[in-house]
Amino acid sequence: MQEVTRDALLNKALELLKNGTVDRVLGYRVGEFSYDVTPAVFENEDALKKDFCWNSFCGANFSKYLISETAKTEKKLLVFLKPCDSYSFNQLLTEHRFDREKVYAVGVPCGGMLSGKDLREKVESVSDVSVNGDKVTVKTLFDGDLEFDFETLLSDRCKNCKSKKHVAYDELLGEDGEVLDSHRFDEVERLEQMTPDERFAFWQGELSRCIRCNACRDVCPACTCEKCVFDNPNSGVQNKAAADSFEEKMFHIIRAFHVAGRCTDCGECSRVCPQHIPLHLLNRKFIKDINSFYGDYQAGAEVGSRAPIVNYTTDDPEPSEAVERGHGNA
Amino acid sequence: MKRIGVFVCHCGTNIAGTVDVKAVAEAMKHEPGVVFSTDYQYMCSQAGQEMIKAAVKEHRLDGIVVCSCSPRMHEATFRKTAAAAGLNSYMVEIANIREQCSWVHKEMPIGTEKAIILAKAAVAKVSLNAPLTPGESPVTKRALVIGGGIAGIQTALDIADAGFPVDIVETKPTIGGKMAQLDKTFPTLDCAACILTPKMVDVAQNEKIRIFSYSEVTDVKGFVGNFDVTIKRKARYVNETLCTGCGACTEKCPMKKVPNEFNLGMDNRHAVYIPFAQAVPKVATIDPNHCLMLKSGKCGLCSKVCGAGAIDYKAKDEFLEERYGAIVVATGFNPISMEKFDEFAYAQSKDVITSLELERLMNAAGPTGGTLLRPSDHQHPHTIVFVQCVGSRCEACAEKGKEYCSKICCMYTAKHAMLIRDKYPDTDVYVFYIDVRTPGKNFDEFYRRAVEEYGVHYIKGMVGKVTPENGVLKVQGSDLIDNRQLHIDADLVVLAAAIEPDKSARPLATMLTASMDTNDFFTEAHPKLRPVESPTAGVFLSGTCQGPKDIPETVSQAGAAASKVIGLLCKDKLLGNPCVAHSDEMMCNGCSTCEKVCPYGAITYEDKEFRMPDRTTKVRRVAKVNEAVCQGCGACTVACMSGAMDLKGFMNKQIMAEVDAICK
Amino acid sequence: MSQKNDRAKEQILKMSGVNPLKCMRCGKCSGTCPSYDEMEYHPHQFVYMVETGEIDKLMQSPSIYKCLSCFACVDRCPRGVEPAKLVEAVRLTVIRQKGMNHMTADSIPALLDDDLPQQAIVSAMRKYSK
Amino acid sequence: MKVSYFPGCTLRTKAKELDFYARKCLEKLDVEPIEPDNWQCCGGVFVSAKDEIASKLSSVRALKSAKEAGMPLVTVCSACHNVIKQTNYCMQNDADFANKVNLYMAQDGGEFTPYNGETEVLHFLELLRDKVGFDKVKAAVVKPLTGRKIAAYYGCLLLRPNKVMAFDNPENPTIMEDFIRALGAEPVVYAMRNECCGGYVVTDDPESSAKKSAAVTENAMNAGADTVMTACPLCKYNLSKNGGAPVVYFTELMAEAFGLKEEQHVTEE
Amino acid sequence: MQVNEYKPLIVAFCCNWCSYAGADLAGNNRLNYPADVKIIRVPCSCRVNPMFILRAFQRGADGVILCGCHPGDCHYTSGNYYTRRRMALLFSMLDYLGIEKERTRVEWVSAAEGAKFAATMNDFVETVAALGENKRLEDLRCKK
Repeated sequence: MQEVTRDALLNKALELLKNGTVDRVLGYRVGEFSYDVTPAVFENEDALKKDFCWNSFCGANFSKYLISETAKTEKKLLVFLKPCDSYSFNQLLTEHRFDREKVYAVGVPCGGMLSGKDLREKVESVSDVSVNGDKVTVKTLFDGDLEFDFETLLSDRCKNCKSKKHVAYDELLGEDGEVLDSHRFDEVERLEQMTPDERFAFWQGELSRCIRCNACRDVCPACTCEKCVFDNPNSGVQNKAAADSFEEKMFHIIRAFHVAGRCTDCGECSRVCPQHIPLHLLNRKFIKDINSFYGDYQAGAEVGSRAPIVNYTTDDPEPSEAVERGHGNA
Repeated sequence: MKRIGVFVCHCGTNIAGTVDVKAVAEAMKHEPGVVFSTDYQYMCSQAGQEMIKAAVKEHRLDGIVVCSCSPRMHEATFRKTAAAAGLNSYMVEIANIREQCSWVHKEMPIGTEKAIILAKAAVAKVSLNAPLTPGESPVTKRALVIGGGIAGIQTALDIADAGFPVDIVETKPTIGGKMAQLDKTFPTLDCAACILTPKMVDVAQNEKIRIFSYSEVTDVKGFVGNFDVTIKRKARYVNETLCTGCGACTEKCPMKKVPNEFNLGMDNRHAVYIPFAQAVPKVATIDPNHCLMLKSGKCGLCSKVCGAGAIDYKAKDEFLEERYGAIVVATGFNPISMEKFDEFAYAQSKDVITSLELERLMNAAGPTGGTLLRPSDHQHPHTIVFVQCVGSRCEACAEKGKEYCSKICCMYTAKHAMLIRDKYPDTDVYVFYIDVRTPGKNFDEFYRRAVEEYGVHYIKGMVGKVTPENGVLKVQGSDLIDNRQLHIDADLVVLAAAIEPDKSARPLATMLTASMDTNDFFTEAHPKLRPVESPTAGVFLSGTCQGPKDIPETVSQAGAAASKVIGLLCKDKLLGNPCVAHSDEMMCNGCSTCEKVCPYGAITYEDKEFRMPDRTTKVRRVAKVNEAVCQGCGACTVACMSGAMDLKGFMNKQIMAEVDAICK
Repeated sequence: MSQKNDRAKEQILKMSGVNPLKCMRCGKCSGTCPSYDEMEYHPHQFVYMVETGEIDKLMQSPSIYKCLSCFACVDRCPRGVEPAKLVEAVRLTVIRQKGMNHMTADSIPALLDDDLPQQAIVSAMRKYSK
Repeated sequence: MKVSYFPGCTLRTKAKELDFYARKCLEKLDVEPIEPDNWQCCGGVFVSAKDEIASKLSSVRALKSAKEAGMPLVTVCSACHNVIKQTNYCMQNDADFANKVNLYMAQDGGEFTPYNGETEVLHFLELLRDKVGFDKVKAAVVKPLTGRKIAAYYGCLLLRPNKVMAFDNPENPTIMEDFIRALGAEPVVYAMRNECCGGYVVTDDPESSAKKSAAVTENAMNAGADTVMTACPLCKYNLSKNGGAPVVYFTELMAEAFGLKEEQHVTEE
Repeated sequence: MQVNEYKPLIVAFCCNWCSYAGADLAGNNRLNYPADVKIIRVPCSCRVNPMFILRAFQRGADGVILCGCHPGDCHYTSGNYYTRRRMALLFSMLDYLGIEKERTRVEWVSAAEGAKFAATMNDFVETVAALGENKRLEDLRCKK
């Protein structure tokens, strides 16, 4: 369900390169298969024409790359932002993590992205994928062509898309959308309704699968520390491997806490988790609590906003009442 | 590995009664790093301290744990002992085994067990202690007072009296503030000008004091002891040093219809003017909004008549940069706008006035020369209604009005009522009140005199509507005691408007990183114990910028602020608290999160060049803590997700070690 | 103190959404009320009497039909107490009882003059009957 | 511009001229009023009790139909405006109330979407001030009411409760005065312009309302007015009965200034 | 009556200016509370990093309590307001993970409230003791 085609993006990139607006392009490059998409920086027209890709598997959030890419050189970088990326983009600007002057951002509408990972798990030996309207045709090596509804392959995070509206761009391709009234907190609420024992069992089941590969951390656009506390011997919490049932809880709680008020809910953590741990449910819990205790706040909605966790009012709820309210009955 | 000594105090039987001190000392010997452990009757005694000093020398100790009473009692003592023994005084930790152990537990085994754990925690912490040195900073021996009302005047005079130079910055062309506009003062009824103007003259004549009138502070940098302040001297188009204040320019000025701010617009002044006769500095100012010469280039009369040649139509705003050791905020108050309270018909009738306007109407130097005449027709009013609490004590969420009590209205209204009845006994005076609040020396007596001797009618109730009709103000209000609605035909209605901080206070607070409450009053460092200091070191509060106050209170606070300033300026160097935050720039993300939670504005950012392993350089934004400003709360350390920000003396590692020791 | 009617009080507070404890007894509601002279109990008394639970007296008083619902007391109250909403709640408590309509459809024709607008009749039925 | 236009019961009976001239003037100002199908009476007065649901449904239906048409809801009569705007405020701010109302309305049958106060409610004067602009009104004047001294009577319904109505400064409003100026007349400001005329109490205690109305008109006349202008049929009734001042609707004055009055007259049916 | 042998381990973080002084006052007034409570002094409640709390649980604490100045009375003016937000969020998260919410607490104890300090500690110890040992958050590896 691409609203804007690859050619439109490519032409825009070529045009901006040609007229000197940008010197480099951050985009997606297709891998061995069309659903195997990786981020890449293109330095010239030829490289772009050859490898530039834009399809329904370009879900990865690129904003984090801006930190390292803009630090490398004075050259101006073109980046394409989906609505969800634009929130992370703003959040990084709020935290002074890259130089806005060095980036030219083009907003691209997004109709939801597919998950290559899910696809591979659903269908064996996929050789190619094509999307036509709301149908997806999957070519396989052995089972011939299979057809799916776009919705069924839609990646989990896109099913609960919070916004089709770009909050940052220099230029927009196509039409901008609206902030959506999503049901993203439904799952959190379901957990809140459980008994503590059920919740514990649920999380124990989920988190015990963690292999501490750090993929969630490495992909997270909010986890951009120069050095992570978990890698720092002076922090007192350095650890590498999951050694027992609590270690990874500590990791995930602290990670969620560190991104609380900064997490834009882009869902990358869960997307990349090889163990399918619904990590976004931790982040969403903080987002939901922040909204209900301190008023609605969307990280990245505007540059320079002050996150509720570094703010206060004199009549905030006490931690004891907050826990009660956190049960979804507020 | 550290060489730690542990000293367990008996405190007579205070500790030894419930804690087996020998067992504690013995147990500590086996802790990693402990090379010496002993117990003694009174560690804090001379002999006890000598014992510690000797042990430091003998066992080459570089860390000390004293198991004794609360650190709030004797931490300072043992730090001095350590210093005397040649150790850094911050290499001492106290295990509180008295207040938090022996005194609250009854059984010896339990007390002993807990004492051992507390001692272990202290050992764990001290083994990670690093020597700390308090930072030093010089003190610029000059103070800035922002605001030239009675608060600022008093503060400046007191500081100057102690021998320190002081600058006063005042936005108006003259100092004097609100008090200069008042007629008489309660509860003594002496004339405001008679007690204020001599002080203004003192300021003008004091060699230590410079007055920057018609000026404002536009930027503040630096910190306690060394504030760099930019002062904008607005162009007044009259050379201050040449002007003699003769007033010839004013007499000749053809622009006579400029509303006179000093009389709250109830009469007019000229475009070139001296606000009032006793103005300090007594120099003229040209109002560029009304001066014909400045607006159209045609006129120039004042320049022609000025014998001193002081008129300068080409004057420009000037910016001055000055350094100060301390800053006193004395920005004062204003009555709130009556715009949202027009049920009292303030906008509809000239005869509905605020109390401050009444002050001018009763003042001999006011628009009526001190005869009470109502503004609409200059007739003598025979029935006057005072309405209390207009805009004070409103619901917090109300868009109009203020939640607080303005404090001064009850008393000045009693004063007004009394003065009017005294001078014009044929006048009926009604005061509608909610409560009469008179907590001050001779205040209630004063109010009672208004009722008993002067026959002022005090009505418990509130006015709900004022209707001007045919030259009469029809006042409708309630009398709650008599349970009836009153209808009074009044000639003059006086509203006790709530007071609010001057509008200049909010941007100033931002410049000073001084905190304010929701009403824009400056917050004090401690509401009871440090009422004249702002939480920002080196910034002090004087007068109504901190909360509603009357004149005696303002003057005493002004003096208190001055004494705090003098105390600071007396020092040659400031010793900081060494337990301050510190950012590891290698790990800092430059994300500004710590800056947002710092209550003191102690954190700034700079772009710093780093050499990378591959020999390239990279510029990164990193946090920098100003140690002279940081108070060591640690809010930033938790806000910092990378752990770059840590607190000396309470490092993450140290606290974690304590946790581990306790939970082991 | 006369008899307290705590149940009615609770009902009235809930219905009106008013918190009488916010009142600082300034009397501005009664100072501004245009129907003061027609009332037996005045706006400030409504606030006070609801708080003390003296609901029955209020319910029996013709005062509840004298309020114009002009909301002057509501807007001018410095504490946001909203006395008119209490008067309304007491009135509703009365007319919602069986047979307690203050005005009935039968009595309308007598009121009609040529110019009386519809609106007056509709409003009156709303205010005076269930 | 198209707006959803709620006339209300009285504008169909005793206050036809208020409605008639309103429509005439809108024509001249390029605003097309669209009457919602099957609108019902707003109830005449807002009942502030939180548990009063049924009597507010008609207002919500009108609001909902305006939302579905994607237009602001414009009222002419002050009473309708007050009732509908207050109801809308409850729909926006009282979740419990909104929920109950939506449950009721779901029983109306047909496809149901909940209503949560999305519609913008405008009084005719607000429409002129905020959407059309008084400058455009002024431009449409062909017979300025020069020399007339008109006292605007706001009453209570347009202004209070201010938290909800947010119509103008409730103690010192200017919208009607600005309107009068736009028509070329001189506005007369007087203190009683925002006090109650006695309202519906005229049905129960005519003496009481007579007192209130007389105080208002007297204050206006003493301030030098030759005409009192109002937006409310009940105010007009009360004020006309008690005091010597001629009381006219604001739409009638506007029609006069627009030169529309002589041409057509409202006919009594 | 059955003797409860189980002794919970409680870590209490107390701010230097109010709660630590409140604890001292409890001592001065000889107000008893169980020795299971071990106090760690911090300059301000806002110095307490969620990592400290998790670490305590990880190493075998059964309950963690934070004490600071009453909101509005913070020595550093706003520190405890940040504490309040951070702990509200952290505690809600722990509860969300199924950890008994009774094991964590924030109390505001002023320097004058020695009695409150003792009462709070008595109550907290009793509450945690009733829950029994902290199995859910304990790190067995570190316990051996």
